[in-house]
Amino acid sequence: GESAHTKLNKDDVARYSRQLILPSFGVQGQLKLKNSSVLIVGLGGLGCPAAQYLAAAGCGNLGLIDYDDVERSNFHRQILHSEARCGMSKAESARIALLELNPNCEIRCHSRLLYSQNAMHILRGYDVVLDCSDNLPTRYLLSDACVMLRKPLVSGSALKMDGQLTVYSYGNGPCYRCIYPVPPPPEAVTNCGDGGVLGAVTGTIGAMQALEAIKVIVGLGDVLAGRLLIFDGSSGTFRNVRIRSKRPNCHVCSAQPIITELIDYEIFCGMHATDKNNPMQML
Amino acid sequence: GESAHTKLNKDDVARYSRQLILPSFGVQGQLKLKNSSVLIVGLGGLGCPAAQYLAAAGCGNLGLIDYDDVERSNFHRQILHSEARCGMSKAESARIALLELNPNCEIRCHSRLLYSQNAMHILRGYDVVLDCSDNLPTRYLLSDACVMLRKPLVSGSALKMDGQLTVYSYGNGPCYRCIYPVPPPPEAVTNCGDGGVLGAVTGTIGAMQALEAIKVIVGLGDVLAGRLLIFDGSSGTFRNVRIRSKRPNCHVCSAQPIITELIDYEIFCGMHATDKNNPMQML
Amino acid sequence: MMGTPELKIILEFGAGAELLFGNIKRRQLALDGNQKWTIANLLKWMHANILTERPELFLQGDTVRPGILVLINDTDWELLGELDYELQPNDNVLFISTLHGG
Amino acid sequence: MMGTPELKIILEFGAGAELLFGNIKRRQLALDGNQKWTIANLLKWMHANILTERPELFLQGDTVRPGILVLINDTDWELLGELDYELQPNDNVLFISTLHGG
Ligand SMILES: [Zn+2]
Ligand SMILES: [Zn+2]
Repeated sequence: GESAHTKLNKDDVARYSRQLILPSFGVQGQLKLKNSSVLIVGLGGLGCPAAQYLAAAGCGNLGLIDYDDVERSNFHRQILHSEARCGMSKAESARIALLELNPNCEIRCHSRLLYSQNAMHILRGYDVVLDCSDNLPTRYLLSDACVMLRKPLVSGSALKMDGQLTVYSYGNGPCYRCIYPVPPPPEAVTNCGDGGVLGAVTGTIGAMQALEAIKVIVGLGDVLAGRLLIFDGSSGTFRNVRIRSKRPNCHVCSAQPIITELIDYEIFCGMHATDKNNPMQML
Repeated sequence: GESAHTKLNKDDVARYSRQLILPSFGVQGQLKLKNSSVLIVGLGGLGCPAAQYLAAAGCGNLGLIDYDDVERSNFHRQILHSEARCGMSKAESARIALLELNPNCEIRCHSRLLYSQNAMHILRGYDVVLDCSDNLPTRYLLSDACVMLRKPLVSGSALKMDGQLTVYSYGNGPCYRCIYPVPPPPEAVTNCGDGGVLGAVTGTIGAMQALEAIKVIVGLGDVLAGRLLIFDGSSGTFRNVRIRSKRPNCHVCSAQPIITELIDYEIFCGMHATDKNNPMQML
Repeated sequence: MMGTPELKIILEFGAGAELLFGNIKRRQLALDGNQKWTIANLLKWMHANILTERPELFLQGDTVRPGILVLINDTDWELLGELDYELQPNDNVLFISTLHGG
Repeated sequence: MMGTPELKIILEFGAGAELLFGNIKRRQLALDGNQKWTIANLLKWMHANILTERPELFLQGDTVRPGILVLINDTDWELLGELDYELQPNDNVLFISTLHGG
């Protein structure tokens, strides 16, 4: 609804000076960021650093969505939450921390579960979506919705000492379903509650999600679409691998899609969209 | 001076549960972290995320050293500082933010310039040192001091959209002088003030510095010694390259060292140890 | 040693897939060089020789189960013929589990 | 085209070193395959052909200046003979500036 900013103010210039001077960034890049809106789905181990670096960089509008409340077992990796905010909604807790960092950021909280009935409405208002979620149904839901709305989806994930990162639904790149047309058997899925995860690993991937979002918004460098970055924190090594382009018969992103409306992703995946409710599963 | 912790308390178990369950971490790993002390040199773009993930993971004792005060141009990447703490010493500002995240962390601030006359005394009290500094004289100083004190040095650096990471003075790995026996000509050195840097890039490298420090302390995985991780944020790619081992004639870390006491590193490098005071330089 | 020709390849596992293969992340294999090795054959060989844990978490029918990516020399196997790809000397084949956590 | 043999290699530049070479991060070179190419020869060729900015920020005497690392196929050139290393077909030579900022 608001009109776009066409100028940086004095505070912007002081605050972003070290970023403005980057080659191919400049005042125009900063204005693009200021006028951008990014939705962060999940304010956990990935969403906290991603939101932090987007707010710090001057992203003008952030949406935060998480149905969950802050608890003690979050603190080792979810670095926007604090002891004093135990029990508060994670989106609200993150908002408080982010506004301390950058009071110029407009932040909107969605403290509820994202599901097929509300996803299109919520996502519509944003330019870029970050998948910082912790479960498979939400990953399919976000991908399908981003294809239907033609929004880039910066997808990060982490478990134990491993992490993965790519950008879906961007340019000629694939969507999540192109790569994973069929969900894995539920017994093959491990969540962070059961498998554990190191905060420095989610921190690494989350910061890079912010980086890819900034690249998409500003038009910097080569966005990580059609490529998957694989991080093995135990060995401290990364692999950059080339993944397929759009699948010609993808049910969602191909020229003749079979699926044109969101479906029930919990049934599709055979599991719940909440990290906690899943039965214990291995691998 | 304090006696080592031999047990985790109830709060520890609740707080670190998702990390404790990692393979080869466990209660023993958590106790090693609780009993460890890490010195973070520089509370800027790298030091902020590194300190954040070390405090969150349960590192028992953190030392923070920075001579500088918080200013507006820091906020886009130095995510522990806030508008309300403008003008405060960076070490003090970081301490306040870190204690909100984890009040169980013992934090000691050294709000002064690290130089040859105080470095040995300050470093002696820590198990692991993180080089999050922003200038060449400090990098040589830290490496020499860590060799003399036999402490691992987790070295990160970043500029524009590039980052580098390695661990010096660990096992058979080299020290900074093994790789760079002669400093570069001062006119070839660019600092972040002149060249700019993206916060998400320092965030990525800083989080990985915390990860390597945790690996060193807990004894997890393969520490990044004798290897250099090179990050090109513009393309979103990493390279893991093999660097030399200890140089047999290294002036500091070889069996017959020529340099056995700290020297004047500003004279050695031909430049100041403060980012600000350097004349404008290119590349 | 002279004699039987060998096809040397590197197998790698990541992001949890290694747990099904004795928790070993990297293996150098010397396969019988007298026969042609497609990925399909390799999967059968892996099942018979090194797949130590619940095979249904790795295989589904004749192929890998959904949620495991196969990368040949750091390229998605889908771009290279999937099961029909014929292994070349020094190929690197990586099996990687998909992560969903955060 | 038949005729003169070529030695094909890949040159890469990173962390700022590319600014001295027309801001191009990756180049495929086809060098004259009739002669032997050491890194020393390659540096002379680079100076004569593609080094567009202040050469003293890349070279010092016959070698690269302090603060630039040379990596041949992702391995420190010091482990491979430095200036005397003889280039092989498809070698990847990376010149990377050392970063000091934070
Ligand atoms: Zn698709
Ligand atoms: Zn040395």
